[in-house]
Amino acid sequence: MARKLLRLESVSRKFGGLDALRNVTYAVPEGVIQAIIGPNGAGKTTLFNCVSGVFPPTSGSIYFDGVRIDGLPSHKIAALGVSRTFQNVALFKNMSVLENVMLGRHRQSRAGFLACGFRLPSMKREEQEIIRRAREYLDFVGLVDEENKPAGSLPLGKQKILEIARALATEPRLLLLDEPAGGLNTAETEQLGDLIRRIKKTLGVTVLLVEHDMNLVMECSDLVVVLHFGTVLASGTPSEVKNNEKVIEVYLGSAAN
Amino acid sequence: MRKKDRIVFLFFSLFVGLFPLVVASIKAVSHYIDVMIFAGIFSLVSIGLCLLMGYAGQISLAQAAFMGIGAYCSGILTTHYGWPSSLALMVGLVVTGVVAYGVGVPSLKLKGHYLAMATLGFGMIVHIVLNEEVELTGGPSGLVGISGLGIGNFQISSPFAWYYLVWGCVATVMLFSLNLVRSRIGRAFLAIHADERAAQAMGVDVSNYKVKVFVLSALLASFAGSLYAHYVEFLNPGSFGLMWSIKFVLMVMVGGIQNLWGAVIGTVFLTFLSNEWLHFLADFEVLIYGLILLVIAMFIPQGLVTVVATKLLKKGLRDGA
Amino acid sequence: MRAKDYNRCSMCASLFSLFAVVFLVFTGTVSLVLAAGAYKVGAVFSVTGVASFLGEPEKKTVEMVVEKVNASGGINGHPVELILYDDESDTTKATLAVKRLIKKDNVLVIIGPTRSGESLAVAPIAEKAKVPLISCAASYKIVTPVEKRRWVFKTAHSDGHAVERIFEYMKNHGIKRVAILTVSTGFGASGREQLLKYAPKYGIEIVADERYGPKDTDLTAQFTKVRSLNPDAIVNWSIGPTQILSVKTWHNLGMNKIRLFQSHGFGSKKNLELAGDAANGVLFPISPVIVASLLPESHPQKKTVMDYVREYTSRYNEPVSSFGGHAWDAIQLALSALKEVGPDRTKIRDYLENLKGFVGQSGVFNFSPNDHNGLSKKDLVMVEVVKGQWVLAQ
Amino acid sequence: MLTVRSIHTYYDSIHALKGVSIHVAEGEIVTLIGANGAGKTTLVHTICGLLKPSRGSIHFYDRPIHVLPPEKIVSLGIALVPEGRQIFSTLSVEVNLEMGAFLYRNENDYAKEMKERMFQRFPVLRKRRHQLAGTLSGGEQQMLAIARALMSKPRLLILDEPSMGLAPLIVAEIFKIIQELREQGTTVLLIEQNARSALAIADRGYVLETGKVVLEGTGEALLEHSEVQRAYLGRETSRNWEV
Amino acid sequence: MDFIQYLFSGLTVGAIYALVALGYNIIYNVTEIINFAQGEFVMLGGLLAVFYREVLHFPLAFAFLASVVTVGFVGYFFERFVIRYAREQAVLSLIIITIAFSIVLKGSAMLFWGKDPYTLEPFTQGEPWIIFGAALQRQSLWVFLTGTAIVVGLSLFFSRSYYGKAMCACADNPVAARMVGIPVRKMIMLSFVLSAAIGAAGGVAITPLSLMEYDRGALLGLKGFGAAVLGGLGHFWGALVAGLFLGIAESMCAGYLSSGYKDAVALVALLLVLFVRPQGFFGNAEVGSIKRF
Repeated sequence: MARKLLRLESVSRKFGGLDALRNVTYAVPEGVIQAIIGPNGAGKTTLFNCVSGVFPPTSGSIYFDGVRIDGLPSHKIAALGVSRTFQNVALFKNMSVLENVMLGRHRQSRAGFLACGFRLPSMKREEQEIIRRAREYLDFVGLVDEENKPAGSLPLGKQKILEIARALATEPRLLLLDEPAGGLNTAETEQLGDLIRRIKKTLGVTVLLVEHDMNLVMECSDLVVVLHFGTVLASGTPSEVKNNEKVIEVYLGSAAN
Repeated sequence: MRKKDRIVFLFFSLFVGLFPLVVASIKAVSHYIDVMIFAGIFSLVSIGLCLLMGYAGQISLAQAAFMGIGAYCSGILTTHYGWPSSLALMVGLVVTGVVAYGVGVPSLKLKGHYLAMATLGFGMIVHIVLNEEVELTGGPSGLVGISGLGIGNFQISSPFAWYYLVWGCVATVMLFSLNLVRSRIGRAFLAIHADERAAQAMGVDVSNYKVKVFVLSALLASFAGSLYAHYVEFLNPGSFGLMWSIKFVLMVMVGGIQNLWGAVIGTVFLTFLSNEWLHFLADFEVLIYGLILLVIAMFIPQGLVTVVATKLLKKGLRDGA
Repeated sequence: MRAKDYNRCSMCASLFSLFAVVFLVFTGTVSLVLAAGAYKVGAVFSVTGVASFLGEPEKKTVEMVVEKVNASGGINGHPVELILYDDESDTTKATLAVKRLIKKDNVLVIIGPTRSGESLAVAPIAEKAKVPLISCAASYKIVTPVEKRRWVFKTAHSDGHAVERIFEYMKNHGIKRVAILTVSTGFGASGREQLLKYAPKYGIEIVADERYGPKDTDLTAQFTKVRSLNPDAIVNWSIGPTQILSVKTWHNLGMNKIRLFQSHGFGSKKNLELAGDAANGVLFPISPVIVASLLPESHPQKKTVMDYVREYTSRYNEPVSSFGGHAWDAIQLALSALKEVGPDRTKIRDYLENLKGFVGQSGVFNFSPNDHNGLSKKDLVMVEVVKGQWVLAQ
Repeated sequence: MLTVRSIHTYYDSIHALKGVSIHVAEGEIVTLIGANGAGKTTLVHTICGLLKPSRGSIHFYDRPIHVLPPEKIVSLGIALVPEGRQIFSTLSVEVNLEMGAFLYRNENDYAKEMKERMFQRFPVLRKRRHQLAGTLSGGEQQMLAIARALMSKPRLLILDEPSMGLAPLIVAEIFKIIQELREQGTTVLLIEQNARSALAIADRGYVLETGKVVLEGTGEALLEHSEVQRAYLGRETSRNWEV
Repeated sequence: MDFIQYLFSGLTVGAIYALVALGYNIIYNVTEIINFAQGEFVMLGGLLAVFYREVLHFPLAFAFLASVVTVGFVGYFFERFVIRYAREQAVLSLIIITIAFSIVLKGSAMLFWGKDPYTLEPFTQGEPWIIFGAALQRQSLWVFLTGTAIVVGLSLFFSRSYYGKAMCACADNPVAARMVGIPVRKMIMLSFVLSAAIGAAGGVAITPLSLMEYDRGALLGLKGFGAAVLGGLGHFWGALVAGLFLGIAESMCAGYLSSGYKDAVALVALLLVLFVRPQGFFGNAEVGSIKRF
């Protein structure tokens, strides 16, 4: 199997008296679509937040491509090539669709205050390039026709896709998608699955996916890890996980009530 | 600059350029040019504050203090040490920049009320220092004998010269700011304003940009302060107290908090309002001023210019259709 | 650029033009109807704002004087037109008001501003425009250096006069070790400067130099510190609530053995009411106008002062203040100049500069090219509070 | 007792409920299942008065309640155990319970007595009574939220995703409590993603999808329904991955 | 002896700061709004008491009460007609709104009372007491007692009474509070009335000591806010301790260091606390972390 792009070593995170993550040790190989499943509150979003630097883990360490990233601020983690979307869609709603994606190109551009303020030729060139690339990503996700609309005016499904486009614009090596299918209807979810597969295939980006929609998870992920009450319950290919004794036991335990 | 900004800018330049020619020919308003000079100086502060508050979403109640630092650097260096005014102005900028950086780094980690409190506290400290360092600043009685602005033998003295100098600066700063907010940096500001977490996840170094825009706004205030010092040729700490910081916030808010043109229009409007048009209110002025502020903050927090512009736009669309 | 932006910008553009049109229409329609041949006198006072308690009586006095002059046929047949602006105790506004007086109103002479800060700010403007300006504020810096203040005069006593008057009294009474307390405003700072400057001249040692803010609620710490140094006397230099506070604190801490001197700003009956018994024993120098009835008949100002006091109190039903007196002096100086030399700014200036023996409210003015104030410490009288009343101090 | 008639509700300009009608009869456990974003919580908030419907009506014992503020609705006998528990995390467990009896604040010993009853039913809360509620574990917090709702002796108890984020054993306990409550005469409206458990104890159920009721029926019938099985119970294995 | 005198002076001033800080805390506890008009309530309290006493010739105790009730009504008015329409706005707008309201109050007071300072007779007459050679004014003791009584009263109110606890619940989680039947709006109203009344009580108590005029509010409000932040926003005992600390620090600074810079010293201390420990002396970091997530 390919080398490990992301490695978590006994990562824990506490909130007050709650243990959101307990000693999670896990690794994500490069070039796969990896799904994280588990009930709400199992610690999936907390795990995303720890990896992307929204807050540091209480203990343990996280390595991205061999570099230790726990405790780094999230823009530094982003600069290393980790990008993400948010569960509740964190678009900049007053900015246009295109501008949202252009912001994703932020760390690929250099122009400083003076260059921007005086519109130096270098900045103009760079701006053209930003627009060109942003349009490419909009084209990739199929939103190029909407580029002038305010992001907040799009329907939820398109907002979710736009958020992915914005994340892709940062040219990540690892993309974290937090419940991308939440609130989407079946057709939209299918398109989304298609998009996620294209992201891996065409762009070669490793995808880490938190999702409730089992169809989507089973169809598009290469590997699945089950988080349960802040710990890793099981991991493997979708079919391995489905037939895992522990998983069956725990979930049947609840269902057989 | 983009095409549509250019149209506005053209109108702006036309208006600003013709203004003194028109008012000078009418005796009754010939002094409006002096009011406009002050309005221009204040506009520099409010443009900076607009970038900070409207675009990057950070509050500052210390702008008058930064203005004071610039003004007193100019004042002290020209009176006590006989420096040329232009050099003193530069030093004022450097000093303000350093101070703003020092204050900004810890302050901007705070949010909301705490940030307001920190900047307000800093502003008060500057005010106290200006009051107490009598040897240097002249204390509360003020600093007299500041030299006018000029380079070598060329002195800016006539109101026209001052007018065009000040508004030339406003135009330049306006251009700079317009370009800035329509660039990657402006997008970063807006992103920070909208959602710091998401901005950071997109690779924007949030705290760095917050400090930078804070320093930028302080520099503009300092520059305005130096102009003020050389124009009035007298300084006292009363011009740089908390009330003035609040007035600058008000100027930005009246025009439209996320609208650079609004900041300038709001500043001009309020300067004329309090210096020319509200005179007849006498003792009622404080009350009326408070009420205007209250009504604007309550019902049109997005600002007058923005609201009027949107209204006109809607009407225009209806009529057009 | 997106559509919204485009629209916003074009709207801004139309707003701008709208603004411009409104502005021009407004400015175009304003016109001034002036009384023909009127002598125009400008005035800038702090009628509102923090210094309004100074500016208010000044405004009233000047209005009263001008009305009276016009009622009696004006000056040499010309009515006097008073154009009065409020600077709201703000330097920027004072600056603009003076510019407006010079440019728009084209006045012959300007009276005011009320306070030192505003006066210092506008002095260079009057100087540049060559318009005589008669300030009602105290700071000696307003009229010095003389070569840069050829067009600027002032009618209020310099703080130095009050300081010298106090020190002279101390010297006569064998007081040597003095503690000074000053408020951190322009008034207090200027007083402090003069106190420190003149102390050596009268052989007085300043043993403590304490300051406090104009809005402080408690001065116990400053007075305690002073008490521990055991001075012969205390000089407190402030106006407003802290002035009363200082008297009360002095009284409450049982410091009556240490004499308390106040600045000339203490001269208001209101202060006696507010301080009550605590004020007994307080000494301060004051302009004769406040204590008109106490003056001996032989005093050169007795008649002038009594006339003003009678007129003012009957018209406004409130006691006179020294500030109103400054304004009276200023407007009367201006009017007498107009009467003598007519509507010519330069002649007015020259006339004022050489005026001698002008009997005013604050004293007898003797101007010279080196002295644009024309008063001296002798023009102040020393007053003591005894059993809640003012009496002339021995 | 509760009748919701074709209500439309907007949430942040999103048309979240598009004509939903449900009813709950006295003594029933009714469950509402559906995916994230289907509008379940919006419906609950509309019933409790936190959101106002733009169209439609809600009646409780024939009284229109969609016009009332939430505190009035609570006083009529509807108590909510909100999604994500929403306990007062900076207040102690005891105070949390007392707040549940706010409507009876003028009856001297009411709160004390009810608190005692709750401590008997949930002994773990007695142990933690002086602790800040925010420091409790998830299961304990959920118990506290339920106990707090019960403090006002509601006639209708609405539970919004009570199993969220809890270990299966605790979920089982909570479902047991719900059944006990019904046996003691409290009517229950249960909102759940854990469709299998919910349908197993429910008398009737509704399936909500993008703001509309797409299916309704008895608990068993829905459990057997092929659409429900496909969408909510996992296609092949019938194991509830979705939770 | 001097030290004790400084201490007395610091305690008196500090008690006033603490009272203003309490006002901030009450409103903050229920709404998380900082009401920058708090200082104006103090000013109004003092001036109204003078009005009732000197103009309407009420007995002193009754003037005190009438003033507190009137200012409480101003608080009600502020909540009912201003805050209620603005609560959903951004923090920036709220800051501006409360500042604007304070300007309105100040402007109205100026019209009504003019700019002169006013004084009020002390609650009890008599010469100051001499303790260890330091003079303690009777009114200082009144200020101190009023302050302490209100802190104790409020602490008990918020920790013991049903309404007090319900007000805390509103601050903690307004949505949940509404769900258990707490009338959140009324609680918010109550908090404004209460904090206005407390500010007024402080204002009446200090007027005999330090006089009162229309523009005194801003500085008192600022110092009080400093004390509130220093003690940890929303923390009553913290406000008392921090208020007294600020008062004593100022007094000592004026006594032993520089009287001109005493305000600056207090502000620098405040800024350092903000930067190093934003939750204040007594704010609970744990509670903070619970709140955030």
